[in-house]
Amino acid sequence: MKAKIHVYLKPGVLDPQGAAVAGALHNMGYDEVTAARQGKLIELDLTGDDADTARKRVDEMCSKLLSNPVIESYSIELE
Amino acid sequence: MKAKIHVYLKPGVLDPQGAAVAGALHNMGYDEVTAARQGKLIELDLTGDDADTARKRVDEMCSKLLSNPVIESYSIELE
Amino acid sequence: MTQYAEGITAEIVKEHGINDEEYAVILERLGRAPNMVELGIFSVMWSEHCSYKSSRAHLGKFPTSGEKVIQGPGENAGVIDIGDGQACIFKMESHNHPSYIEPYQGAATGVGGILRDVFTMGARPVALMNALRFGAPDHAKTTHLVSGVVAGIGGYGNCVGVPTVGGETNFHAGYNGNILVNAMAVGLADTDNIFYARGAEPGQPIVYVGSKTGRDGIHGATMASAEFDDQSEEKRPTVQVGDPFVEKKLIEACLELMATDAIAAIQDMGAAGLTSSSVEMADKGGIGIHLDMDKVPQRESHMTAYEMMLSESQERMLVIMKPGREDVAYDIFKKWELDVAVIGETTDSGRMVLTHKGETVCDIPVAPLADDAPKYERPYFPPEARAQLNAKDIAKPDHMGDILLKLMSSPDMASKAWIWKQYDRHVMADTAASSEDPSDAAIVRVHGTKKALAITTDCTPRYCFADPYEGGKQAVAEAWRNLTATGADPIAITDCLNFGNPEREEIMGQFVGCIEGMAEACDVLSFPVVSGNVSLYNETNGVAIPPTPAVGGVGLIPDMDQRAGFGGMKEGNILLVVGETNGAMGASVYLKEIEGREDGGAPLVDLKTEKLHGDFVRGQIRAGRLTACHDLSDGGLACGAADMALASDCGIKLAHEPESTVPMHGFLFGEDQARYLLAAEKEDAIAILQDAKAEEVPVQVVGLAGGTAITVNGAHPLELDRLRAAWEGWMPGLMDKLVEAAE
Amino acid sequence: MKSAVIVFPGSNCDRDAHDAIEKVTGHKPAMVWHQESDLPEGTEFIMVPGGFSYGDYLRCGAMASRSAIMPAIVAHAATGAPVLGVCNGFQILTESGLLPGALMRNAGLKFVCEKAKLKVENANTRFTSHYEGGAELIVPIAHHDGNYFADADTLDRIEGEGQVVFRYGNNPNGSARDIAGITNEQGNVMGMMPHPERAVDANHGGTDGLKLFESLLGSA
Ligand SMILES: Nc1ncnc2c1ncn2[C@@H]1O[C@H](COP(=O)(O)OP(=O)(O)O)[C@@H](O)[C@H]1O
Ligand SMILES: [Mg+2]
Repeated sequence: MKAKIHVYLKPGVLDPQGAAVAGALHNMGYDEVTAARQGKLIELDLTGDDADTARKRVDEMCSKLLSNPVIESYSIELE
Repeated sequence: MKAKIHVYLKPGVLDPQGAAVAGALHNMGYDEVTAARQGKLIELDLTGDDADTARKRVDEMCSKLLSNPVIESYSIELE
Repeated sequence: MTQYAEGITAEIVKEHGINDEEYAVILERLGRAPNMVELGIFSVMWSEHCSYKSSRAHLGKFPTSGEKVIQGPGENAGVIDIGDGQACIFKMESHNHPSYIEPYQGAATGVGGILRDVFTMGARPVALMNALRFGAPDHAKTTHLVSGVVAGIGGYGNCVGVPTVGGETNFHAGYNGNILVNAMAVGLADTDNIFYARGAEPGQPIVYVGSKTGRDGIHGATMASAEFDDQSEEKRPTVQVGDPFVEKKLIEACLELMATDAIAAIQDMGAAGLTSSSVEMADKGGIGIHLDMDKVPQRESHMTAYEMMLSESQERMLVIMKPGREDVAYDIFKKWELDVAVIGETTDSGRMVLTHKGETVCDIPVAPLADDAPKYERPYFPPEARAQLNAKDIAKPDHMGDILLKLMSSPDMASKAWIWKQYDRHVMADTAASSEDPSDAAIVRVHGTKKALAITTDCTPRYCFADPYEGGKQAVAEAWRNLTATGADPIAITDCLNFGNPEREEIMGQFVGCIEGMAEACDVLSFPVVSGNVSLYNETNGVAIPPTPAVGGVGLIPDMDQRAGFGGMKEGNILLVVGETNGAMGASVYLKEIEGREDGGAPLVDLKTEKLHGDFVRGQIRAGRLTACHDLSDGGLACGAADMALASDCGIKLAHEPESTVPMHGFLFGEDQARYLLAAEKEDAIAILQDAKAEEVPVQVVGLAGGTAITVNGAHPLELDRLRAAWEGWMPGLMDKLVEAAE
Repeated sequence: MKSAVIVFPGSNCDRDAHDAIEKVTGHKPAMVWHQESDLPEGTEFIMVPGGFSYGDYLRCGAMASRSAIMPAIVAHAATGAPVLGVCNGFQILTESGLLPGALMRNAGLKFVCEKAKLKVENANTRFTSHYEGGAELIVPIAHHDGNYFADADTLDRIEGEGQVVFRYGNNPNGSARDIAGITNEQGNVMGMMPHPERAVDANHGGTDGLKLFESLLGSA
C-alpha cells in the first residue's frame, strides 16, 4: 500500500517560501498569481493490506513525527 | 482558480530526505514502512477562469522556476 | 583476434572516449576483445580525469618534496608536518562541469568529494575553502549559477560541520559557458596515524561502507573530461545528489575505525567510484582483487555490474581490512546507521575479477589499467609574448577618488559578503580569521594549541592569460605572500589546474607555461606542491576559459599571539610600502575597469625579491611592530589602502611625490609584485626603516592614517562611508536581480 | 556542576559545547549518545548542541526530538534542572514541546552566518544572571531555520512572563518580535539560535558568550 501525506502550513502562519515563490513569479510577469503556498508531500510505501490499520498508523506517524502541530496540518490519502 | 503542483525527484535520483524519514520511522517502531519519498507541494491562487490557458501558464512556471528539470519532475492539478 | 565482443561496436567504443590506438592497446593487453563491463572500466580509468594522460608529462616538473613534506602527490591528499607529532592534510579539486549543469548539487558534491580525500587519510577536516570563477555579471546565466553554487557549497559544508573559512571569486566573460568551482579541504591528523591507499596484501577482506550504490553519475568521469557543446543538456541526468548528513556520519565512523588498528588500506570512492577505488588500491599494493557484485549495497533494483562499477553515488568508501577484523567495521558502521558489507577480497593474481549472479563479468590485469594508462606528449607552442605596459603609457585620470571608488566596486574587487554569509565560518570554534576578517589568509587554530594554520587560495587568470609563465609564478607568489602577511611560515601548496582543450597547441602552451612558472616559484620559495588536480576541456563551442591554475597555500603560525591582519591601523600611524613601485599596468584591474582594455604583459615576478621582502615583513610582524599588514595585489596600493581603511575604520592620507618618475595613477594603481602595505606607530616605523636599510629592502613611506576619507596629496578625497556603501553594495545589487524560488 | 552534552549523529557543535563547559567549570561534561535512554547518574545541566541532528531533513530538530534519549531529557527538565538548547538544540527543544513556538525557514531564505548583535532582555534567569539587563552582546549565528514563530497569544504570554531572554539588534531571519532566545515558563529550559559557545575565547573575536555559561555553571 502507499500513503500520500500532504503537510501544509496552518492558515495564519507566515510562509516565507510561498511568499518567495509568489514574488518570483510576479517578477517573471506571471501577474495572475495572487498567492502561493508551499507544503510537503511525503509518500510512504507500506506492507500490510488493511486500510483501516494503515490509516490509523499513518495518522499516528503524522502527529508524532511528520508534522509539527504548532505550525502545520496534514491530510492523508491511501492508495 | 487554484493550481496544485507536485514536484518530486525523478526516479533513481537519491532522496536523502526520504531516506532519513524512513530511517526515523523505523527507529520509532513503524516497521511497515518500506520506503519514503519527500516532494514539494506548491499551491497557487490564480485569477482568470480559462483552464487551458491556466494549465499552459502554470506548466511554463513549473519548467522555468518551480522545478529543477535536472533532478525533478512535476505534475499539475487545477481546481 | 575478434575486434569486438558481442554487443559492442566501434560506435560504443567511441562513446566510451577510447580512441583507436587506445582500443588496440586494450586488445593486446587482454589478448581478446573486452566485454561491456571491461570496456567501461578501461574507459573511466583511462579518462583524462583519472589517468592524467595529457598532463602527467608536465606535472613531474613541480618540486614535491621538502623538509616538512610527509606525503607529496600520488595519494588522496598531501601531508605536511606541522610539528609536535601533528600533520596537516589538504587538497583542492574541481567540480566545474557538474556545477554548470546543476549548480547546487554540483558544488555540494564537489565539497563532499574533497572532504573524503582528506578524511580518507585519517585527518579530521577542519577547514574548507572555495575558488570560484563565473561568467560576466550581466551574462544571462551568471546570477543563477552564483546562487546555486554558493547555496550548494554552504548546504554541504554547513551540514557536515566543517567551517568554510575563505576563498576567492572572479567574474569574466571567459567563463560564461564554463564556470570553475574549485574546493579545498584541510584536515589535521597525528603523524603516526595516517592512512594510505597502499598497504593491502593478498587475502584481505574488502569492505564497502557508506551509502548504497545507485545509478548516479554513470559516466561522470568521462563527462568531466569531454568538451561541452550545445547538446550537453542531454547529459544532465548524470549529475549526482549529495547527502551531507551521511557524509558527516561517514567522517565520524571512519575516524572511529581509524582509531583501531584494523585497516590495511583505505580509499574513498570518487570519480569512477568502485572502479577507481579498487583499482588504485590493488595497483598500489601490487595485488589482485575479487569483487562479488551481488554483495554491493544497491539502492535500486536490477543494477548491472557495469552500472555498479561506473556509478558515482556519493558518500562511499572502500576499506581493505586486516583479516578477521571485519566485525570492528560492522560494529562501528552499524552504530552510525551506515551501510557496510564485505564485497570481496584481495588476491595474489594481479587481476581484477568481478563476479555477478554466478558469472565472471570481468577478468583483466590490474597493471595496464593504472600504470599503462595512455600518456600523451601533446604538442604545444607558447603564446606570443606581450610587451610590458606602464602607467606612463596610459592617460592620467582627473580624480583619483572616483577611480578608486570604481575599482573597489568592480566585480572582482567588491565585497563578497553575499557569498560568505551563507557559509558557517565558525563551527568547530577554532576559526580565528575567515572571509569576514581583515586577514590575507584564513586562520584556523590547531585545536587545543596556540599554533594555527594559515590558508589561502589564489590565482590571477588575467596574468596567466597575458603570460602563462609569469602568471603561474605570480599565483604561487601571491599565495606565499598572503600567508606571509598574516605572519605565517608558508609550507606547501595544492593546486587545481583549470584549462581548455589540451589537444589544441595554444592551450597546451598555456598549460605548460603555467606549470613551469609555478614550479619555479615553488622551488625558489621552498613551497612544494603536495597534492593537486587537473581539469581540462573547459571550453564551450571551441572557446576556452582563461588559464586558471588555482593555488591553495597552507602555512603555520607557530604562536597565535604573533600574527597580523589589516584591520588594526590607528589614527597617526605611518604607512609604508615594502617593495618597489614602478607603475606596472599590463593586465591590471585598472586597465580593465577604467580603460576597458585587457592587454599588456603580466607584471614580472622576481622570486628572489619576493622572498627577501616576505621574510622581512614576517620578521617585522613577529617583532610586534605592525598595527596592520596587507599584501598588495589587484588594484595596487590604493585598493590595498582602501581595504585597510575600511577594515580599520580610519582614513588614509596618501602622499605621492610630485617629482617621482612614476605617475600618480601608476603609484596608486600599478600592480607591481612583491609588495606589502604596513601600518605602524611612528617609533616602530623608524625601526622598520632602519632594519630595511640594513637588510637592503626597499621601504618607502607612502602616507599617514587619519580622517574619514582616503586622500592623495590632500586632494582627490573619497569618503569611507561612500566607499563602503559602493564596495558592499555591488554584489547584493547584482544578486537582487535574480528571480528564483525557494529550494 | 555535572553536565551532559547530547550527541546526535549530525550534531556538529557538540565538541564546541564540551569545550566551553569545560573551560568554565573545569570539568568535562559527559557526551551522551542519542540512542541512550538514560542520563549519566547525577547529571545536573544538559546542553543540546547545534548542528544538523538528522541532516535537518523533514524539519530541523524533528527527528532528533523523537530519539531515544528525549524522554529522559523531558523528565529531567520537569525536575526543574537546567537545559540549554543552542541553534539546532533550540529547534529540538521546540519540536519536543519543551519550549513554545517553532523555528521556520529564515525570511531571506538563505543560510545566515554573521556576528549578531543581541540584547539581554531578561537578566534574571539562571542563564543570564551574570549579564546586566539590557546589555548588548555580539554572538555568532549560523542557521537556515531560525525564524522564530508563535501565535500572537503565545508571544504576548511569553513576553509578559519574561520568557524572552535575548532579542536581535538587527533581525537577521524574520523572527517574530526579534526574538533570539526564550525560556520555558519555569525558566529552567532555554533555547537560543545564537552560539554562545563560539564566543568564549579571545581568538573567537569576542567573549560575550562566556557570562552565559558562568551564570549557569559558576566559574571553575
Ligand atoms: N567564494 C568565496 N568564499 C569565501 N570567501 C570568499 C570568497 N570570495 C572571496 N572571499 C573572501 O573575501 C575576502 C576578499 O577576497 P579577495 O579579494 O580575493 O582577497 P585578496 O585579493 O586580498 O586575497 C577574503 O577574505 C576572501 O576569503
Ligand atoms: Mg589574495
